[in-house]
Amino acid sequence: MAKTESTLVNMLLTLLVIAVISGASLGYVYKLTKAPIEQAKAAKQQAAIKDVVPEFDNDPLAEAKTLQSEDGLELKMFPAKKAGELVGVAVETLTNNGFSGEIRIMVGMQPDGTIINYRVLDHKETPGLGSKMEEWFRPQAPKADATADQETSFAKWLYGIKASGGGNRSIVGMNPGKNKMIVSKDGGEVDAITAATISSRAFLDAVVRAYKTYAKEANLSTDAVSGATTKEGGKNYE
Amino acid sequence: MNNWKIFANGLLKENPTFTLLLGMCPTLGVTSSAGNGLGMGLATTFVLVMSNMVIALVKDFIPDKVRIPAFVVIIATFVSVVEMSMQAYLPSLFASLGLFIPLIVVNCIVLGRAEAFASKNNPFRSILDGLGMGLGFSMALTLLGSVREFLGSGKIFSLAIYPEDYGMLVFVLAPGAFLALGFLIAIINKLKAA
Amino acid sequence: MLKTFSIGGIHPAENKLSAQNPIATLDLPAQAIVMLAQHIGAPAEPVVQKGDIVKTGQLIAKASGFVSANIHAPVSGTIEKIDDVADASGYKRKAIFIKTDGDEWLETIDRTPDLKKEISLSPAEIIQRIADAGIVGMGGATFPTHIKLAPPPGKKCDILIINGVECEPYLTADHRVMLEKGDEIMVGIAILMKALSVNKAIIGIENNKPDAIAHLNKMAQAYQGISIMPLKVQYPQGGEKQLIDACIGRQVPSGKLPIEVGAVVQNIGTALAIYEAVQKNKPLIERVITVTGKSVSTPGNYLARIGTPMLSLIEASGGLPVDTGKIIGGGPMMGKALTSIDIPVTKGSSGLLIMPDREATRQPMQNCIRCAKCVSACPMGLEPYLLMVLSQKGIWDRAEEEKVMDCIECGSCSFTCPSQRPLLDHIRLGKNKVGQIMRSRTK
Amino acid sequence: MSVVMITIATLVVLGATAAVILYAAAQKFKVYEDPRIDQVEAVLPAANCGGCGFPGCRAFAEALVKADDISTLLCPVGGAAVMAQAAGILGKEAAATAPMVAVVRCNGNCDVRPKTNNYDGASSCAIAASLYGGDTGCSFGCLGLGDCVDACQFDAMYMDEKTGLPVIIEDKCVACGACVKACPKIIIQLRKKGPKSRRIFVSCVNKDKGGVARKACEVACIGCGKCEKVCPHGAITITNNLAYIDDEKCKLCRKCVEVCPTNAIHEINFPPRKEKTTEEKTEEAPAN
Amino acid sequence: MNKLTVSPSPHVHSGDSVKKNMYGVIIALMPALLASLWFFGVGALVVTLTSVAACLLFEFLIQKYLLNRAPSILDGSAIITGLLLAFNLPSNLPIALIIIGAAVSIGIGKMAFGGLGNNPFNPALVGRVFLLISFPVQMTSWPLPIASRMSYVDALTGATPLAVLKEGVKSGQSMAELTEKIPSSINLFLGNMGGSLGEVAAIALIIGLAYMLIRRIITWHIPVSVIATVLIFTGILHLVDPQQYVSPLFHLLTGGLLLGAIFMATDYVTSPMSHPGMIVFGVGIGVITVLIRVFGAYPEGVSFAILIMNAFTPLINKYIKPKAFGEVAKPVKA
Amino acid sequence: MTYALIVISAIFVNNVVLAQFLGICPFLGVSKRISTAIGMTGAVTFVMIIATLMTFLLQKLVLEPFEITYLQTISFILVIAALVQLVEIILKKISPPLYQALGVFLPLITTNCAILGVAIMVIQKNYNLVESVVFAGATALGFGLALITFAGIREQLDLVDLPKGMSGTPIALVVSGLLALAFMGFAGLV
Ligand SMILES: Cc1cc2nc3c(=O)[nH]c(=O)nc-3n(C[C@H](O)[C@H](O)[C@H](O)COP(=O)(O)O)c2cc1C
Ligand SMILES: Cc1cc2nc3c(=O)[nH]c(=O)nc-3n(C[C@H](O)[C@H](O)[C@H](O)COP(=O)(O)O)c2cc1C
Ligand SMILES: Cc1cc2nc3c(=O)[nH]c(=O)nc-3n(C[C@H](O)[C@H](O)[C@H](O)COP(=O)(O)O)c2cc1C
Ligand SMILES: Cc1cc2nc3c(=O)[nH]c(=O)nc-3n(C[C@H](O)[C@H](O)[C@H](O)CO)c2cc1C
Ligand code: SF4
Ligand code: SF4
Ligand code: SF4
Ligand code: SF4
Ligand code: FES
Repeated sequence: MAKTESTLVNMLLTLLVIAVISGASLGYVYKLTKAPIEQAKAAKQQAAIKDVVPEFDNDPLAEAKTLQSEDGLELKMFPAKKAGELVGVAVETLTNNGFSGEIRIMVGMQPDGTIINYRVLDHKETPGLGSKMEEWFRPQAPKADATADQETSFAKWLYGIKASGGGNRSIVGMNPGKNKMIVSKDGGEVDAITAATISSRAFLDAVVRAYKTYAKEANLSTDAVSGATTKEGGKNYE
Repeated sequence: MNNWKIFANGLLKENPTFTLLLGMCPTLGVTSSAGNGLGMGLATTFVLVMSNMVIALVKDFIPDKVRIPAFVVIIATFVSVVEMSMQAYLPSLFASLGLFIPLIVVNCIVLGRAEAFASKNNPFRSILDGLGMGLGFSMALTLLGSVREFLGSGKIFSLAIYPEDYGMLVFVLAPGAFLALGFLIAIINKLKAA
Repeated sequence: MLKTFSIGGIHPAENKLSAQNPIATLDLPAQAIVMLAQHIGAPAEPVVQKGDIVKTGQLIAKASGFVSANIHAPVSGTIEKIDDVADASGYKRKAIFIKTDGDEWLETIDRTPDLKKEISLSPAEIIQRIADAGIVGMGGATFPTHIKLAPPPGKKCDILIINGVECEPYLTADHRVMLEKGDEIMVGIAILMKALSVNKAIIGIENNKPDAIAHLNKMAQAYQGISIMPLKVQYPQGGEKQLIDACIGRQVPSGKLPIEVGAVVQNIGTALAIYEAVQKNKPLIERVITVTGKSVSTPGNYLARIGTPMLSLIEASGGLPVDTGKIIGGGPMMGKALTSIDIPVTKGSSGLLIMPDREATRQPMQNCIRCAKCVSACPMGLEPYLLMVLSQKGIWDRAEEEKVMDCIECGSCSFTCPSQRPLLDHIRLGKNKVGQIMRSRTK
Repeated sequence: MSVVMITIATLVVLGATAAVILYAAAQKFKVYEDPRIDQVEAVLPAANCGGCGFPGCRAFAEALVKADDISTLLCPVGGAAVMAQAAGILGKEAAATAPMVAVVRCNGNCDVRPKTNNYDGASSCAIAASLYGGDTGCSFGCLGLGDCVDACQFDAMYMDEKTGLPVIIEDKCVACGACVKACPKIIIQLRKKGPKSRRIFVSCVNKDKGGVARKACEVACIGCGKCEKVCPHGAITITNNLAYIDDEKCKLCRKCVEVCPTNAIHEINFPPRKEKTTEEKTEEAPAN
Repeated sequence: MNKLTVSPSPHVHSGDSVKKNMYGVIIALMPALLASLWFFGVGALVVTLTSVAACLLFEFLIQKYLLNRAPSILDGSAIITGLLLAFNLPSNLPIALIIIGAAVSIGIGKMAFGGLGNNPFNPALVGRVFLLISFPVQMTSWPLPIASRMSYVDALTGATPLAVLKEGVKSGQSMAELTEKIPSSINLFLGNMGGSLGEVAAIALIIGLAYMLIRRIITWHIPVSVIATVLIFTGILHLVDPQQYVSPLFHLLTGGLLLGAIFMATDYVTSPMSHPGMIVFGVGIGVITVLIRVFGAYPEGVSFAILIMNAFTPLINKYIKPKAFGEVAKPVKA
Repeated sequence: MTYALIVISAIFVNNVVLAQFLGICPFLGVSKRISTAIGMTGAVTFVMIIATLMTFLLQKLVLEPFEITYLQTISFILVIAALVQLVEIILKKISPPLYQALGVFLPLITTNCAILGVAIMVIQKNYNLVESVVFAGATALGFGLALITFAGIREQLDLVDLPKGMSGTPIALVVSGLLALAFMGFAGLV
């Protein structure tokens, strides 16, 4: 079959036809996927909320409230209620002090600010270092400690694996209003991730920011917290 | 060339990654784990097969001068389809592949095959070619991803082989990507020569 | 601090074994083999035929072309033949063979030993006399001197520099000439000054020849405008660009001749030859040559006729040592290794260096470790390591950009390289090739 | 407006604008480039060896397109087939070329050409040649340092360790001439490959007088003139004490081979001769 | 008569060799090695021996079995790589990691390019940075000097002065508070502080420098320009705000600055060829070192600075040429 | 955020090639000679700035108002492809020397994912117009920095004898890896 010649009209026509077909199919696919995409986004948020607060029967997404933190960042608060009573809040918080870029965390608190759990939503920290925060600040599964102890001294000599620092890693059960939630290096109560102090500081910064913002909203005391973030004397990351 | 050869060509002889060195960005960018590599590979395969097919179908209607723009639009359409579907149904994979999904558009393999093969062959052969090339690409990405994931964090497809603390972190990061691919190609060249 | 040139340089072991041995006059050879190509430029044309009888000093071959030089009979006798003979490179070249039959000189030559001081000829006559006498640079390059003394139009010479550096290890001929022929040299310099119409001349001498410096200093009192400049010992100070830089601080630009900065450089031996030619009418038929080497039993300096076989020089110094591994015409840095000793003395032969076996061969070459020692050593500010690879890989355009043509082939780079790389071997080839390319471009 | 409509509209507008602008620009800023250059380049072998005398295949393609008469141009790698293709594209006549092959015109191996000194410089024929005549008495012969082998891009040469001479692998040689250019002694020459790859040539380039040459090398051509006399086709000439066989005139009768007192004349790919004992046998009809 | 040897000129050689230079450097490294043995005892010994042995072994294996060349492990360069790799590691680094480092240094840093003379990056530093990025935990735990002489992997650890400083400044402590925590200058000079094996004793490193300068193994250009740049740059910062920026002397004596400037920036293979080029190279190292130390994530930046400037070396070589003869021809009297 | 931080981040810390893996094909492809690397850098800088500008406007003036951001990929690539071709056509005519220097790289640029990548990234990062352009320019310079140093190393490696199996792509990748390793030192600078 002869090829279509390269005249202006032919060229235009071809491109137009292709554009129309492609546009139509794209529009169609868009329509098809629009709902699932939004669902997927919502599901992520909802799952995170579910993870960090006690069981609830309301729709926290519908009751969400946008708050302004002291330093002007926008945080989202999702109240979790059971039978109309507030059983916890999930606060989507963030920090810009990470090793590389923003870190977003969903922090779940009891109404008094005691931390129930957290979930790291988004971060760009180094895999294997900063990324450990996804698990680090939770209570250790007992099994992990056991294997750590079994690490023979030969393996240690050969490879230098240290029993993963037990200590005070977990922030669950702490209350930023009462505990000094900064890394132990800076005089606080939380042990930083080994070799990732920057990420740890940033993480705690975000958690404390969530608390402070929520506390202001709920009129809780913020005395103990005051010093927590001011020590971040370095410089602003992105 | 018989059909099997068309298909196998992309898998081995003209493997886009190891011999043609096309599409290097995703190759290096998403292979921090085997799973990501495979996901990216399959996404690319889909685009390759579909665009090859469509281009082979319509090639005779397209005037020479607008060949490239027309191909690009066709490819971009399929990429957008992949993009949206993945976002809808595989959100976590989409999150880890990030920017590299829309960048399939400029992946030289896709346009390259459209130009070099689909615009000269019938749809069936073009599909086979796309499939061969795509799977070759997927294979390479999965292999590289496995090597990096294994060396870097002691896992393959997230299955722990040895404790993560023993891994060489650098292989998960940018320099490790280059180094791993460099030595992989050297080894493959050596095997081929032998 | 003593002066020296400003870039690079090395200090090889001096080994001036024969410095204290006075110049001895060598017996006439039974047969003189006079090469027709003893200078830079076109070979001379024979003006004699087989069977002719010639007197010492008689013209036997005439300069052919602009850059060329006359050649005279070094002995008296019969022309045996004009035939091919292997030169120092093993290539066959034409030579005139003279069967010696005594030493009967042309009558026009003044053979008295008296010093003749006053210069009666005009500059043009001086240059003509030098051309007639077949004088070429005795410092190694054997460039016909009369051409050098006639600066191209528009260029003006304002200073004459006499090269008494003798920076090559082992060689001592110039040193002895300065000690023994001081007066004649002074007059020779005065003649050169007149020919170039300059009123200043500097004799550059390295500080390892204090006796020569003292001796010439004393003599120079009597001459207007001639001064002695002691220089720090540093190879290749004798290179003319380096010497000009050391003596008067002017640097000859890349690709240019010394006259560009108003200087002309002549060797000590050349000054002596000029004295003899101009004042005594004696053509260039003999020269001083050092025979030396660590195993040579009596190293010495000899006044030998052109055409004398090298073998007789070696015999005069106690014969060829049993451990001879390499024989070099000239010094160890720039001299040429000989394929055999069956070759005659030429106008450019400044020395014969016999190296023992153990020093004759090079060590195996290794990878370049980029230590930059060759770069530091190069007196021209080049990058020898790079020039070598470029000419190895045949990248001639870059070699030209990297100024390969500036290399003076001093060998400092090869000398220093800890990896024993044959830098100059390759660079020289690069120079040849790039030179060819440049010439074909101007054509 | 529905999503689909907006989508289509946007794409159409974008596409149309782009197309119109590009078309207008293409018309306004037209630059002519001969499309045949690409076509010709496509048929060339892309070895970029420079054997054609141009700095690469593309340059050669340009030259072919430009030239009125391409019969003097040749890609030695692709040979006549490729030239015919190129000629087809361009509608010009290609030169009919006889296949050529490189030959080594020196046979002075270590046994017949004794060493007179030890070379100790950089391992390169070009460097040795610019230094001196060589490590044997023959200042014309092969220096054995392998510049030619290094120059051959087609692996068609190797140095024979026993003889110290280069050897050409006929089947691989594409007659690009790189080795000819590389040899500082001009020992290698491209010659007609000949029928059944048979050819005869003088394997020596020594111009010294007979005695001198003979002393330096047992198999040197001494310029005795016997071959010149015996050749019935006038293919042999002797200049500067050296015989040369013109491959245009040589009819491969092999008479010269037998008369050469130093065996300097070589025959290649001929069937082995029947007994070479009697005088008559040598007079036999040429094996052509 | 024997057959004469014929070669192009020159016919004499200085007698210098690769081996002489390399063993010269090894000798120059000895004072620093002794100092680190004194401060870190057993750990230093184990790390150094493992590193050197592993480097030699990998060089041998790769040359013999992968490149099919005659092994030349005794030319000294692999020993230097081993020593300098060890000098850049903490003295409690476990054996397996040292071996990985040596494999990377020799395998990727050097042999992948064909061995001595071909590599664009400093092999020891390639190994070191590879380890640092792969095993940040192990690579940043520093044994205390003297106190932990008799122990190896279980040594007592503490921070390096630079790390103390970086942490301190980040968490907003004043310079006065910090100076209390930092060893005194004289201790820094003698090397009584935490850190990598070879970077602790300034005095020992300077002795090595003097030795190499006297034997003309290296020239002054690179070490001097690196050190001067760091002094000037940090000096300016210190003058601008002494509370925020520590004194230049501190920068000079801590971390790997001297080790890097004297032994690693000077590596022939990976540094520029011309003297002006060497100075540009040195200044570049100085500037990048200070940038990383003061503004970057890492407390120490010498290794990275050298590697980064290694990358620029070919460009420096291409564009910064040695001063050519006749370039600045003095004006001639007309 | 100041522009200086954007610039330092894009050139050193988050270098497109060495940290983000964009534009690897031309990085490996046109890095054999320093001079071509410089030409390529010029071409990329030019196209990247203009392309980012155009796509930014397209995004803000068309895609977002009409809520059709899912057309981002397809419309951006159209704009970039057309732009590159336009530049090529015009350059060829009005300045043959510039075309010789830059134009020959233009076809390579269409399939250079750095261009599209940057166009998409400035949208993701929520930059304003000036920030976007600064970011595009700095990214191109970062590309140039990596490309030119890399070309320098490759030119030097051309003059040495590499092990057989390593020459070509493997060594190029190893050098890139080491370059990336060195550039990690800039981490945290911003
Ligand atoms: C490639 C690389 C990635 C890193 N990523 C992180 C990170 O994600 N988070 C972090 O806090 N530190 C990270 N660091 C380490 C920091 O540079 C810094 O050394 C550390 O955070 C502070 O040290 P410390 O925790 O041992 O006190 C990284 C280091 C490297 C070499
Ligand atoms: C080809 C050539 C041309 C020369 N032309 C002149 C000239 O015109 N005038 C002049 O004074 N010297 C001329 N010279 C001589 C050089 O300046 C110089 O004296 C000679 O090459 C020997 O110097 P050298 O031993 O330092 O190399 C020429 C030399 C050569 C090789
Ligand atoms: C490296 C080098 C070293 C030289 N050494 C000397 C030397 O020691 N003495 C000398 O007279 N000429 C030496 N020359 C030759 C001079 O450059 C120059 O040709 C000579 O002095 C000119 O004088 P002439 O023409 O009278 O020979 C040397 C040349 C070179 C290139
Ligand atoms: C002065 C000098 C410094 C050296 N520095 C180093 C170094 O820092 N790292 C290293 O691996 N090798 C070093 N070497 C050894 C050797 O040059 C190096 O391994 C090469 O880079 C290998 O090609 C040095 C050698 C010398 C002479
Ligand atoms: S021989 Fe040439 S390159 Fe070598 S040092 Fe002398 S002038 Fe420089
Ligand atoms: S002296 Fe030798 S090893 Fe050193 S840079 Fe020059 S060539 Fe290379
Ligand atoms: S042998 Fe000579 S002519 Fe033949 S292919 Fe090789 S280089 Fe070319
Ligand atoms: S034929 Fe020529 S190039 Fe080849 S080895 Fe002999 S001399 Fe060298
Ligand atoms: S895939 Fe990114 S430039 Fe080719």
